Amino acid sequence: MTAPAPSTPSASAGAASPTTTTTTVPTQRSWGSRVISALLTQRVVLLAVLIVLLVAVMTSLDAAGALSGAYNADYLAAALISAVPLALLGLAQLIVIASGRGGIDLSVGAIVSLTGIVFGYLYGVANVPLVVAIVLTVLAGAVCGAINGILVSYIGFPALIATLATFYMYRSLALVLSGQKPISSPQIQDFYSAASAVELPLIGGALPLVPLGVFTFLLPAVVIVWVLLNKTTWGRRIYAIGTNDTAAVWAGIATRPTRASAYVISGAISSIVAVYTVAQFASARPDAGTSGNGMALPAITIAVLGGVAITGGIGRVAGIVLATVLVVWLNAGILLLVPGNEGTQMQLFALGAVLIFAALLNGLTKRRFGGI
Amino acid sequence: MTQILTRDEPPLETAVVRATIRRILPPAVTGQEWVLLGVIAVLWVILGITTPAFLTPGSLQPLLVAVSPIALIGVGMTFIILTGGIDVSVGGAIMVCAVVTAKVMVGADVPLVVAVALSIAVGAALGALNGLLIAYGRVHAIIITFGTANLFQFLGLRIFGSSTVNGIPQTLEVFGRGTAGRTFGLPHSFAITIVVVLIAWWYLRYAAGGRHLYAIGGNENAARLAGVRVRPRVMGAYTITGALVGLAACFIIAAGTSSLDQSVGAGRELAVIAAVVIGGTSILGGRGSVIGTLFGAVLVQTVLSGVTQLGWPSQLGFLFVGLFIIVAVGTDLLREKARKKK
Amino acid sequence: AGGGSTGAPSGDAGGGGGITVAFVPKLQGIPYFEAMNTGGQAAAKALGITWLYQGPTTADAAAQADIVRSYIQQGVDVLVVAPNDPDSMAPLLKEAADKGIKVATSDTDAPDSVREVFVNQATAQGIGEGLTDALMEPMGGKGKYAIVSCGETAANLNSWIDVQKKYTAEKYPQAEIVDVVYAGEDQAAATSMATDLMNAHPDLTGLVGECTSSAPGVAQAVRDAGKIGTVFTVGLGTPQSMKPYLDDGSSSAAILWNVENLGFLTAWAGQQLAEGKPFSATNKVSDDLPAVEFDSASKTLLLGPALRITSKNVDEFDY
Amino acid sequence: MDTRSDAAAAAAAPPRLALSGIKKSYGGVRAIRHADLTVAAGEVHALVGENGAGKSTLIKIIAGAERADAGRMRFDGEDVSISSTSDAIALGVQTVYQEPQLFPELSVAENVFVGRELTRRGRIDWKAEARQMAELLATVGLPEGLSAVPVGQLSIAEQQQVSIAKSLAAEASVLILDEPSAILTDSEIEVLFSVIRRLTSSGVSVIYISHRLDELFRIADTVTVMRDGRTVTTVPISELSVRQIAELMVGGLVTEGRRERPTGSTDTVLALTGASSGDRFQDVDLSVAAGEIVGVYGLIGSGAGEIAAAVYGMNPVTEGELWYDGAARRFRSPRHAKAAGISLLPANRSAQGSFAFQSIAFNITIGSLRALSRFSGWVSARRELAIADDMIRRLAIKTPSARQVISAMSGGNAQKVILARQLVETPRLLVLAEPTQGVDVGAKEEIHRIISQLADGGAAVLVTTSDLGEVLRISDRILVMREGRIAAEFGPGASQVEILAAAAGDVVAAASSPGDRAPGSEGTIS
Ligand SMILES: Nc1ncnc2c1ncn2[C@@H]1O[C@H](COP(=O)(O)OP(=O)(O)OP(=O)(O)O)[C@@H](O)[C@H]1O
Ligand SMILES: Nc1ncnc2c1ncn2[C@@H]1O[C@H](COP(=O)(O)OP(=O)(O)OP(=O)(O)O)[C@@H](O)[C@H]1O
Ligand SMILES: [Mg+2]
Ligand SMILES: [Mg+2]
Repeated sequence: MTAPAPSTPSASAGAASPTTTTTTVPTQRSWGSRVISALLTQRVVLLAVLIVLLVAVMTSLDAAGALSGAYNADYLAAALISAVPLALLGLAQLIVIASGRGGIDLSVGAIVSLTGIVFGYLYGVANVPLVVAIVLTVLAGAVCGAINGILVSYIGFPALIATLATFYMYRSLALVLSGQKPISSPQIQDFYSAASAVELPLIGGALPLVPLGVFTFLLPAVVIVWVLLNKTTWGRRIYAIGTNDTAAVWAGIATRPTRASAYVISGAISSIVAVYTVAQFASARPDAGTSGNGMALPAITIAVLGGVAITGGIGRVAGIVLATVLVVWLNAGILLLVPGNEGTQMQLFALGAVLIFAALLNGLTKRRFGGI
Repeated sequence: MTQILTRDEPPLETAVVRATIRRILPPAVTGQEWVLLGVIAVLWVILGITTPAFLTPGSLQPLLVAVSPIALIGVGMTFIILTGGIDVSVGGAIMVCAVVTAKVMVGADVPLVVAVALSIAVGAALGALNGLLIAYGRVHAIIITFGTANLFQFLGLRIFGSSTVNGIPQTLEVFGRGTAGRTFGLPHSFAITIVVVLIAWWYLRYAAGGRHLYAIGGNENAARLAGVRVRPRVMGAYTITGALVGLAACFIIAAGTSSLDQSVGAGRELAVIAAVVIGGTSILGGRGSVIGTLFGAVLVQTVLSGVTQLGWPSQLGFLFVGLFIIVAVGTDLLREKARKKK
Repeated sequence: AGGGSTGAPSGDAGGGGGITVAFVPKLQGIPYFEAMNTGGQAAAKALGITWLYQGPTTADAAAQADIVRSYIQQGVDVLVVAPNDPDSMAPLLKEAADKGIKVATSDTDAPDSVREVFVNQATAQGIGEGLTDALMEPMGGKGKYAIVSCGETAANLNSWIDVQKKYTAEKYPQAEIVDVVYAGEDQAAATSMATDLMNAHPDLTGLVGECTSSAPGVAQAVRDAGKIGTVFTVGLGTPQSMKPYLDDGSSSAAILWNVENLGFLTAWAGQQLAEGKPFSATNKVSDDLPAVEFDSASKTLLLGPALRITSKNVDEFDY
Repeated sequence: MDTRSDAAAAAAAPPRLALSGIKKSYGGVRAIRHADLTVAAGEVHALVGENGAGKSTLIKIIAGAERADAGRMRFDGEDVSISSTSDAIALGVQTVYQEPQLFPELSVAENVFVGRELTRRGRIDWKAEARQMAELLATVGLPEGLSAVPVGQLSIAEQQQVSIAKSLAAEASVLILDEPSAILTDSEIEVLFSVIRRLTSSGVSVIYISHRLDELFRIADTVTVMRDGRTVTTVPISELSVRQIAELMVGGLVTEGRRERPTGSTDTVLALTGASSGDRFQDVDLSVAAGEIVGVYGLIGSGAGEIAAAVYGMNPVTEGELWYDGAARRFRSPRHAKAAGISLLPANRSAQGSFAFQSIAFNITIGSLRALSRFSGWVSARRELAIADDMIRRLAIKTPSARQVISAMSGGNAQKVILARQLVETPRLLVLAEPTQGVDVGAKEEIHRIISQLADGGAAVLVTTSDLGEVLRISDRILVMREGRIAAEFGPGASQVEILAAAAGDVVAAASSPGDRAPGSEGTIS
């Protein structure tokens, strides 16, 4: 039933000419202007440039003797350890925010706290074998996420409200269940040394010492989430419901289970962060994900900086990774550049400024270049 | 120019017209507010029976003092959320206002009125910055205010200068602390809050500007097309919130001790948002009320106080706060669904 | 792995003398740690060393770890930490030690770490008993009291509370702890919780503010309720923040130690470590600290007994 | 002054509104290349043109919703610059936009007065508003009790009437109506016309945009034709015929007329017997055989579109039966209908069809994710591109690449992309709701050709449409819906008059009643 398009009078007369001019513009543009437009409209490109810029500036400051320590590969590699939980939770936010309808998960930090206690209890107190304990912990995280998912997807709560409520509840439960005491039994201590003893053959003397967690937790998670979002029909459905929920229904997509599953995955990722945190800190703390400003707000900040559109349907794994690296290396650099308390205060300023700058830049260019 | 409809006929004040007026007036008190009032009443009765001290002035006065800053900022936050926005930077803004106020009171020894006015001005300036970026920057409010939250915290910490402010004079007592802060037993901070809530209620119900907030939240583009000046209105909502944050910062200093440290304001943004959504304001914009917000704040504080007074582990309090959010918003959702079905 | 891990002390860290001692507090900007900083700086001047100080803006283990990592990168000679989470700090301290940095803890210990010394302000026993005794004095050794603590998980606060519970039960059988509540680092929350406690227990006659934010909070609550003289409070508060309450009697006493001296001792201990000098059983540190004891079994330097600050001696401290 | 010089002054009076040399681009899209428009006081000025010709953009510039890049605007002879909607409103420009611009949570009364609340001493004068509302609602033909109802609870046609009421509430010198009639019933249009006549007689100028060319002859004085971002001509409407206008719009000859195709088999794929769906439609009997195109014609709100939704599982069939492939079925959701081999092209492209900032390939394949994978759940980029490229070729979609985002496409091409989505897994039953709404003549013709080809290939096709030309052109059989019921059924040779009469409720004029239907349309259900 293939047939060549009949040339209709209307198509030939006027309408065809604007079509050709608009569509051919990008290919005709100079290399330079294409780079600028990519920089302004594609967050990943902007972030990559910012990272290069940061490293270049810091290295030259270093060479000029303005830093109190060397801003070298070893330091940057070591700093990546704080990227692990941040990027993981950033990925969790990516999934829920991309799923649309105002998706967001404020409860991730509380799930880290709660499932960390679950893991600490299972592995550290009840002597459950490690693999079983991890599986059960992830299951617990998935259940926490499923509660969010049901509230949001099936009952119709705005995600901000549902996860604010469960944030309060999970945080409270973590404290009550643990008797507000960290679990730091010998097993947990051993878990720490076991985790740190496994040397990857890859990281020998030649390469900077990248923290193990980057390979054992972050890299697999990044790959899995990337595959899920880009290579599976589930990922297609997530982007579809996030872009246009109504159209997704008309296209025959089961929107409710799909949206709920985004929160389930977010909860599961949070519980993996919980296990990681227990390993990193050699103790299961009931406030692991909620102390200070908590883990949720930084994770959302990372997601937004990484180019995830708060309106849903837009966001890439690479954006999350690059945003995390930028923030972590920026923070690490500031500590060497600015001594004393001003250093840590300056980190807040830098984060706020970068976030607003990136958001405003996109806001301004979106209309001109139609970017994301 | 021509008048489309003839308007110079004598006004016919029929019963039909009067009935219509009553119906097109937005309801003074919504269903959600009655429900909250009922829940609060039930809680107070239960707590009054189980812990005899609950319904005494010594218990209720501090409760109302604690409610005031949350409800006060909640009024502004309601305006913001009505327009479809949100402000997660109020915690940082509280810190800035509080430290500025405390420092001038201790260092420059200025009179109370000046200090309070300064606090309000600083808050309004911070709010205006938010409003400017949101209304003119074409970026979603949650992103901007995440950013400014960090900037405000930075600013606050710099002004604190790595120390606490000690020896804050007791002049702020007038906002509700001790006998000097009460008239006929009512803490002044709460009285001020009530006045602000009533003004805001009036504004949202009767003033064109107030109705415009609902319109903007309902359909921003349509509001623009109808000639509503959207950007100044949005900016106004954030600026007013900032000003209320400034006043609330004074309440918070007054409710604290004679020293102020950098933890002031931390986590307040979530408490305020919780009060607003429990109060029945739709996070999607276009629907909500300030009376609901006041009740929401009272409910949250009642739960937290109640848990402590019952002798339950204090960390259980927030479990109940979470549950109340789910129940309050859930019933609202279900009522909405039932209404849509009809 | 490249150049950063030479282990040799690099002189460019900070401006002053040859030895660099870096101290990472739990949290910046609170009088307690800032007073330690003051003491440390005084010591730097007196001893001819360089003192570095940088704290996180929230009491958060991960943020603290970033700072520790940057000090390792700066190649300081001695790294002293007051860990928010002792267990999580241990691996980082080991990393520092592996790079040739001398490591120590101060204020809060990381017992299972490689730290070479813990600079202890007072024993948990000393603080817990000090608080209890200070409160029991005005309460007459009997009656009900409650504790307003801060972070639910703060290990040192919890260990003091344990001591208080045990010690009260043993020494003051007629006294009873009716509740322990947690207000976080929020003074206003501490005040309102203290108020709630007084309402819930009308026969309450004592309140303990377990940390520097809740100590003035509970006193303020008593003052507001007009119960000065009926309900007595003590707390672990810094002198200047407690002064108004000590003066009007809403607080009977603050239990603390000379925090500036603690900072001084920390800096001194750092210098000893860097120079490889062992600690003796009793050390003369300065005129203010003529005889600091060292327990070689637990590798702990002890500042001395806890201090009871009252309206009489509060003006001796300017923090 | 004597009366003669008065009349001379009136004749020489400048036009109410005069635009010249208007240009407007969106990024690279030149929405208006060059537009001139002169509207006299008290006239009804029709603005016509293909989809995308730039009509809405032009009136948005007058209304202050958009700013022109270049050009001059004069009002009663004075140069004006309109930079916001409030500027335009201050000049007396009132606008009813193509999509109703209303506030769902606010009451009808509030909607009407938003932006120009009647206030007394700073507070809204609810009394005065209520009084005016009573009048306004009567004027546009809505019940008075509607004042207090939140607009979100109204039907789309009622919302359109509220929009009109809104534009009448203020003092106006120019009233702009952008396709107001598209979703109104005939009687509602009559009310609208009488309002327009009253306004023009008191000197208000009306700019009226519509695709229903025939109705222009009943209301308009002058017509301006736009093509490809330019104003082509302005003439008194009495000098033109419908056909001439259409030719000016497309810049060539219009080819109309039914495409001849073989009649379908008797193998019934879909049948509704006595089917009802709540109060959406009642007691509907219809059947579609393989290879047959059945058109359901009805004005918006008649229930035609609701039948499509019910067949596709969006709304439940509450009474009667839905037979599919000989078995009584109840599809609980589009997913279930799809699984059975039914595809549906939704009526509202932007809301129900398009995934705006996703690629064309994404948009084409999203309805058939299973086809993308060798292993279930997996997406093969190669297959995805192969499917998309095949569809782009088959439907002659104009795009440089399947990776382009759909939001950058023209209306007709975007519609083809969404149609392509329905064809990836060759459907047994294809339901098309308003398949060419908002699509211009050229693309319309192509889409009609594609539909015929699909039926030739053996698919059963059910088209619901409010476009009379379309239903006449493509259907093998035509059902006419009115007020939720089937009013009449016609064979392919039916005349426009018969169908319109049936749709409007003139049963006598209808050629055949539902009772004596062509044999074979019922009996095959076992
Ligand atoms: N919202 C939009 N954003 C960006 N570009 C657009 C948008 N809408 C249309 N365009 C572009 O404007 C040009 C003209 O669009 P128009 O709708 O007039 O197309 P057309 O020639 O009528 O095509 P068709 O016959 O398929 O409807 C096209 O190149 C299209 O890609
Ligand atoms: N906001 C926009 N961004 C980009 N292109 C736009 C925008 N609005 C309109 N266009 C493009 O401008 C051109 C003119 O559109 P306009 O809406 O004025 O057409 P129209 O004549 O009203 O069509 P219709 O009959 O379908 O309503 C089209 O190509 C359209 O795609
Ligand atoms: Mg077109
Ligand atoms: Mg249009």
